[in-house]
Amino acid sequence: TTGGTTESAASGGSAAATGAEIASGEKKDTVVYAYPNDPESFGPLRQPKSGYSEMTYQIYDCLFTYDTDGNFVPSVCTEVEQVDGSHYKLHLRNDVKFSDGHLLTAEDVVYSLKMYSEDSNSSSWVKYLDMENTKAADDVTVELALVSEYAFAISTLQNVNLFYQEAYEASVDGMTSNPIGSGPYTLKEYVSGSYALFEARDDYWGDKASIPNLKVMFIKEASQRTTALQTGEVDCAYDVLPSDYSGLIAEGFSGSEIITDRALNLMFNNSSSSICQDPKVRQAIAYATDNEGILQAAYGGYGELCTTCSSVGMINLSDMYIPDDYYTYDLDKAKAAFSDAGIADGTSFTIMVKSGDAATTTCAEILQQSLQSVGMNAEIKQVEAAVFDDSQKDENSGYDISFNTMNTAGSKSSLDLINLYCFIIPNLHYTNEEGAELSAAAVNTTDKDLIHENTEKLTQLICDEVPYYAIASNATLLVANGALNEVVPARGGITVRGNYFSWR
Amino acid sequence: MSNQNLLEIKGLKVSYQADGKKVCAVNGVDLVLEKGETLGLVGETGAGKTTIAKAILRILPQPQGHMDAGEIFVDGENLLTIPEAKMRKIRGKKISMIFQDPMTSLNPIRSVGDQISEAIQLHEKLSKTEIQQRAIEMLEQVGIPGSRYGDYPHQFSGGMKQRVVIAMALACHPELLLADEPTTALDVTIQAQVLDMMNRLKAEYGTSVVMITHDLGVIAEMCQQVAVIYAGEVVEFGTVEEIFEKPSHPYTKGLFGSLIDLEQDVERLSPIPGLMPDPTELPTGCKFAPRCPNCEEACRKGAIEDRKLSETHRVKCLRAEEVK
Amino acid sequence: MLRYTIKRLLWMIPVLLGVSLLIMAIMEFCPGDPAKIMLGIDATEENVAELNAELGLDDPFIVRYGRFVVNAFHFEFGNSYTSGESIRSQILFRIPYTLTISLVSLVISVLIGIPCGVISATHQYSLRDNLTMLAALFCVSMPNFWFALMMITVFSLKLGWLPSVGIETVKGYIIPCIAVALGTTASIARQTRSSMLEVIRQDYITTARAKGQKEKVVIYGHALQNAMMPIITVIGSRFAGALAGSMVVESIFSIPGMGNYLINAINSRDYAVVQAGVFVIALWFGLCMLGMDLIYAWADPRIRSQYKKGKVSRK
Amino acid sequence: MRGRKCNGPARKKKESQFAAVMKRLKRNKFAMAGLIIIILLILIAIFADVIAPYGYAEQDLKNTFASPSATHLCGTDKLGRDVFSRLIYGARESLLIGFLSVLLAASIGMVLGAIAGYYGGVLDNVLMRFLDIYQSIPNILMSMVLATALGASTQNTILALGISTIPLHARILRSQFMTLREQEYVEAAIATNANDFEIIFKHVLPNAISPMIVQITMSLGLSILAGATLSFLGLGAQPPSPEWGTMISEGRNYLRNYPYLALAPGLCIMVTVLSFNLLGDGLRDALDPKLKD
Amino acid sequence: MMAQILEVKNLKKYFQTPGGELHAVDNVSFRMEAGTTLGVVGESGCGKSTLGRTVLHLHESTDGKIFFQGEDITRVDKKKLKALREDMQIIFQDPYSSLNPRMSVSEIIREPLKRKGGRTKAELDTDVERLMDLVGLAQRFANSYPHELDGGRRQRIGIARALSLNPKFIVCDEPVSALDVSIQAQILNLMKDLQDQMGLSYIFITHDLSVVKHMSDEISVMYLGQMVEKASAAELFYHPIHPYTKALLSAIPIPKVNIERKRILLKGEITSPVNPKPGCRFAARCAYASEECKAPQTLEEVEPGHFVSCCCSKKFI
Ligand SMILES: Nc1ncnc2c1ncn2[C@@H]1O[C@H](COP(=O)(O)OP(=O)(O)OP(=O)(O)O)[C@@H](O)[C@H]1O
Ligand SMILES: Nc1ncnc2c1ncn2[C@@H]1O[C@H](COP(=O)(O)OP(=O)(O)OP(=O)(O)O)[C@@H](O)[C@H]1O
Ligand SMILES: [Mg+2]
Ligand SMILES: [Mg+2]
Repeated sequence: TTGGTTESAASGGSAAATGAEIASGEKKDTVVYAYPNDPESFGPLRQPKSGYSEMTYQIYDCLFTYDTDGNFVPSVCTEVEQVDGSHYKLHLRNDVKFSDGHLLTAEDVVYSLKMYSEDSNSSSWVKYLDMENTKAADDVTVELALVSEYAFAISTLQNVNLFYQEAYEASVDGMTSNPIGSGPYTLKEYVSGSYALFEARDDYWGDKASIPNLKVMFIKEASQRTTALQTGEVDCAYDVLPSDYSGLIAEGFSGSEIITDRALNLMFNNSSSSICQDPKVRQAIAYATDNEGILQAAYGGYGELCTTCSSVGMINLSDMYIPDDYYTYDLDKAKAAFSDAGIADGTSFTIMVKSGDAATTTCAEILQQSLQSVGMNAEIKQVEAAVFDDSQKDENSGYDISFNTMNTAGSKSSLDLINLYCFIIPNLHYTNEEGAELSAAAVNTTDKDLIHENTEKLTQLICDEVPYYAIASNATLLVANGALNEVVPARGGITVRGNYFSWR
Repeated sequence: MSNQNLLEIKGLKVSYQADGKKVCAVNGVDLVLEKGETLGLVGETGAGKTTIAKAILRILPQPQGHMDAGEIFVDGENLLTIPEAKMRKIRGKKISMIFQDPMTSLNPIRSVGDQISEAIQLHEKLSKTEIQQRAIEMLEQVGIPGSRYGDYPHQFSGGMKQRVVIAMALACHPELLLADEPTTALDVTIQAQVLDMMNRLKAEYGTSVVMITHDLGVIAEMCQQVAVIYAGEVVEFGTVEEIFEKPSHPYTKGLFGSLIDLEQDVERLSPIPGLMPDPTELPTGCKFAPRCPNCEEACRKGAIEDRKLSETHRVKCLRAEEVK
Repeated sequence: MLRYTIKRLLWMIPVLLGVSLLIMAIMEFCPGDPAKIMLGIDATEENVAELNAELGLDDPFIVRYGRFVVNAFHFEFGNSYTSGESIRSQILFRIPYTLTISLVSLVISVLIGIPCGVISATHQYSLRDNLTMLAALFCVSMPNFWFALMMITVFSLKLGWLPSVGIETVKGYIIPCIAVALGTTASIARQTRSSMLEVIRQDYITTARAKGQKEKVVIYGHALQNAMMPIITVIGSRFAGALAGSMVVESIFSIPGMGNYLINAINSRDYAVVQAGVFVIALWFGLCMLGMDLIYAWADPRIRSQYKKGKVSRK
Repeated sequence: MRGRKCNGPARKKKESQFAAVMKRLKRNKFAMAGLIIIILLILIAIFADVIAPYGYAEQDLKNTFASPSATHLCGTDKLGRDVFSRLIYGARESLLIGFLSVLLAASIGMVLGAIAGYYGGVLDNVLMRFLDIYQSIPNILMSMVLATALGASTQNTILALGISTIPLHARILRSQFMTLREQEYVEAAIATNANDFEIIFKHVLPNAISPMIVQITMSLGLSILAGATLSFLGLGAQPPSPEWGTMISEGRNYLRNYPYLALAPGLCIMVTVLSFNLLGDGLRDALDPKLKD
Repeated sequence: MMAQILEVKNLKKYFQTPGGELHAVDNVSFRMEAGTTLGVVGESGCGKSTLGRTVLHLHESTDGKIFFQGEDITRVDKKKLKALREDMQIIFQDPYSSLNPRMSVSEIIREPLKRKGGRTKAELDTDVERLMDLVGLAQRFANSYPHELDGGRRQRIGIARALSLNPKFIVCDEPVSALDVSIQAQILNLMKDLQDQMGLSYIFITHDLSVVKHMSDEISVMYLGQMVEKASAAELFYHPIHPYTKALLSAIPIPKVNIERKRILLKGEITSPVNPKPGCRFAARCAYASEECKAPQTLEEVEPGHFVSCCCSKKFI
């Protein structure tokens, strides 16, 4: 997937601090933020790790971003000029300085892109770039060349961290622990597994971050993030447990439910699972999935049920994309569909989930129960997080159904669905020639109408075939000390803004 | 109470609590010991010899051991009534004790010199060097070179360890030495050395000794007075001549019958039949009755009173005079 | 003595070789290809192969083992697969945290455990004895992670006295240390009691009493000294296991110690880190065991003289 | 020489060893309490289906996080499952992990220990050096690595725990064998033409069994603890398994509002392990030959 | 002339210890006639038990020869050893550690019989009964376990076990040292009775000189692995020659009052048998030691039936 960048902010947040201990107006020097995932590396090249980008965004600048409504927000790059279908010009600021004083030039941007394209971890973000012909025209202009016309070309560029050659080469470990970027913060101290301390830069080209010192504590356990919040050890906690949320709000903390485009997906392995080859079976399973129960039990009801195969967070989610009935929980229909497909009673399904992931495990347990009540058997197979993706990809790892949380989109457009098709379907071993053609046609163009048309057809296809079933876009709960005023989640779903509490 | 008596025990009763049962180890023992003399306690395993000695020093194992009755006078002072702090002053100073097994009576991780010094330091107000001097002197007294002061018990042989234990016991020149089978664990040649040495030191310091043993040979050699203990009672008490030449209690006689006479060859020995009674369920009346060849109805009833055969000789047997 | 020490140090070499081999062989069976895990779901076959070659993971087992061993004896473990950081510096950075917790809790355990054990032994079968030993049994029977969670519930959540996570302040060490100390204290108390019971029945204890020695000195001077051997064994083995002794607690409290490092490495299949970690832990274990034997010799003249005669063969 | 105690009248009636041990054990109230609890637990584990009011995976999504009440003695969890029933089924899981892993470890360990201890020499040396290596890796770490290699599941927890505790049993039996084969009654048996088999199984093993019983009882407790630890770390039994460690791990998220979700399984572990320890302690005393005389 | 039952020639048993070679039995030779008792005395650690065990093949001898009933049994195969062990038995000192605590009295006695085979269950039962009667154990103890019995009874079990295979020859390794005098006397009587009834030959090991005198026809005195003197019991007691024997005898405490005691006090104690120097091993403690004693000593017959290993023996006769 192309990284979680888009999200819509929702309710709850701005509840002005009641019972806050810090009188409003008083500035806190250091804000402590509890975050579940340790990035482990601050190097600029992207790591496929959760929590990585949220941390590096503070240190590295990117070219540009998109706001919550999908609008272009300039950053180092102030303007993207399309020359033709496969050529663009990026216009850069001339006052961007790295934390060691080096002035950012177009050469540095080209170098960063080049390093991305050469790095096995990161190349997917720039794989459509023709690096041979991508050049710095002058200090503030980059001439971008694409291999061919490509719908995601520009939107995925926002994931590139900017750095420069001398600093990168001078560092022994690829700037893992001593990053030099041009972002609003510098990394002061990093104790892996424990905390990272950021200091706001005075010479940042934009507005100086309003929090001078930011300390991120890596606390894996959700319940302990809440505890730390309550004991005042941290000011703000990302992803608190639904079961703790309302209690915290009642205690005077302010909170927000961040509904990102993360859809919870139920997936089928089609190519190898003998049972799930048949679309009827997949439909039956979709009917047997108690999406409301799951949202309640696994996510405390925080989130939105999916009404179609894409995320409810998708901005231009037109009616055309929403079917009349997206497999509402109905055990009778499930049973009927199973018998229709000739699946005998007592057939055993294997549901695969990530071990240690409480939410998806809960999903699996609920589905297991439902399947049992329609006469099927189900066994839950836990696979360790580290090898989960691998097992899911491996058609021979013996699962029929798997639960995973996935971002459905890389941009705020109808491209999301196509994106999904391109990135998720291959992992499901689902092959459908028509679908492949439709998505290819949509990807390799920049024509909006064509994209829309193809997306509509694809939606129909996926809703009928159910290679995967989207359950809900669940919310990530963010809670802050009430005194930190307005908490506004921004980029990456974690950045918070406010009078006293803002990140970027 | 005669002034000459250093030690006088009256009606001592001691029991142990073990496994929920009461073990009557000592059942009314009366003993006297004059100054400068040696009293031998002889009896079978489990007769209660060690228990008597420990009772004198009030070091019965806790919490099992319990002093049920009796008085123990040393120099006219009842040891059982004085406070613990005062008793501590007496232990090691006025009365000291040697244990049966030299292998285990020395603290294995302290040097022998230290252990002797400890005894001295507890009772004498001397400087460190004086104490060490005295300890070395004691070692040499028992025939161990002073240079071995810093050596550890495991570096000594059994006989030497027993000497160290004796040196430790005599370090503060006690008036009364309780020697609990001091040579039982040793080989005969070593036993001879140790006994010889004890006699010498006893004479030198004028110490009175209670000598516990089950070897009648040792008794004959070392003691003036003998008490024969059976099932926690003194069944016969007298001078060594009286006991050896006119044994009057059937048990004492049996004991002599079990011995091998080196001068005479006999085909068969004449041991006492049977076993000592279980100390948890002692018979009423004479404790020896079940094994006694001359037992009568009367022997099985009621406590048996001591009979005086002479001024110094008493025996706990109803038929002491009749059966010869 | 010196010869013995050198002999033991040399013996550690084959042990360490064996440990590395064993752990490497086990890791070999772990499902999951580290390169794939590092590259994530989007990686192509070529990327994976490339990375495998770069990390030397495509070499045969024996070659990798040899390389590891050679490097390990230079105390060089390369870089972590997942973060790219130098493993050596990470380990050196983390050991102090773990040792602090282990040692503080060990000190707590000794200070509480030994007196409790002694009191129990000297008052055998008394109410005090029964209560102490029952309490000790409770402590060894409790899962320490659960105890830690309960402590958090009470002291962090309900009372708000102590932090629930992190160790920036001294306060942060309190719950982790207590949680780790819990079981150790109980074991030490139990061991102390049983070896004291054995010792106070010995003749030399009665001998010391018969000398007129004060009861306190008899118990703490003579008896405890002799009872120390098995207690030292318990303490020593806890000390030797110190680097891995607080794993679960570290993970609960997000303490950046060795345990946490290893748990993460195991979970993310960072073989390089697991191997290095186990190697270091085994090295520490070996050194501690040697240290413990030397302490035995120091504490017990009987053992000392055996070393001198070169008569010791390991049990 | 070396006077020995030989009192006590001879008893006539035949008293089996077992009866004698039981008699001594009965005097120890704590041990009896432990034994009774263990027997109860075993019964609970066997008849879990009968006793438990609900199935361990039976969900009621409309009644999640119910407080303890008459219908749900220990309340319900996030899926509305009856915690009390899960605790009951958990006994089955935990005891299974305990018994099977100890069975595995003890049977392998005892064979190794017996061979090493009885034959000694090179065999002993090789084995002991191997165990040296084995034991340089702390137990918990070893079982974690093994559990990872095998994959997380109840069976694999049993395997991992079993394999990692082999040395414990091997060492104990080895030292027992080394002491016992020097005993004079073994020599007497040799003198009356006993072969190795008879010596091992008739003379040495029965006498080595007491410490082994104690050791096994104690390690049952330890294994249950270690199994819970693995489950807690996500390397052991997996949901929806009601293994107690897993339940604590699930319950830790709800400590704040529903502390009983973690408290109850923790107490179950503690009581179970405590019972094994109490029994082990009691057995140690009851089987101690020193107390026989 | 009685038949010779055992002859030992230059028997050696060395143990390899970390400190060096331990000469537990060094060059011991003797012979004994059937139906007699050879007493072996000496201080603790002088190799008495090792001698007994080596003869029985419980230890393999390092060097030397052993003849049993005229047959060389120094090296025997398994089958022969099996047969041999039915003829040669041992009774141990410690009636506690020599009985398997997990076996009942009847099981202990039955075991060797069962192993020998050729008996039905009923025959086994009668044999066990017979043996128990023989050693004076009441039948009511058949199902008791050793720990329930006193030392004397336990020792009787040990004797019954040794007798079960009907041996001709028994090594008695301090069978009464752990017992009280009265019990000791009971056991000694029993052993003598058995010898008379069954024509047994004993090697009677002890360090109690009065016991050995009572039991033995011939006595040999050991010192540090070597035999220093051997003679008939009476001869040895009335006419000891070796200085060590003299000291040993003089050290016995005699339970008589008013007798004259002449002690020969030895200096020091028995030293370590590890890598001993050649020459008389007793020289270090001997009052008569001279240069000559540094040469190796041999056991010589100084008077008929009286063997002494001392270069100065002529002086002491
Ligand atoms: N700590 C104890 N607990 C219970 N019973 C004991 C204890 N100590 C001794 N007894 C019992 O008390 C009785 C007398 O024992 P004591 O040690 O005084 O005998 P003894 O005459 O010294 O025997 P020995 O010759 O074996 O030394 C014995 O029956 C013994 O079993
Ligand atoms: N298996 C063995 N390995 C090594 N040394 C041994 C062994 N058995 C005996 N020894 C040594 O051989 C010497 C003689 O021992 P042995 O047991 O024969 O003496 P003993 O005369 O029977 O002594 P005791 O009177 O104490 O029984 C001793 O120094 C002893 O330490
Ligand atoms: Mg005694
Ligand atoms: Mg012997």
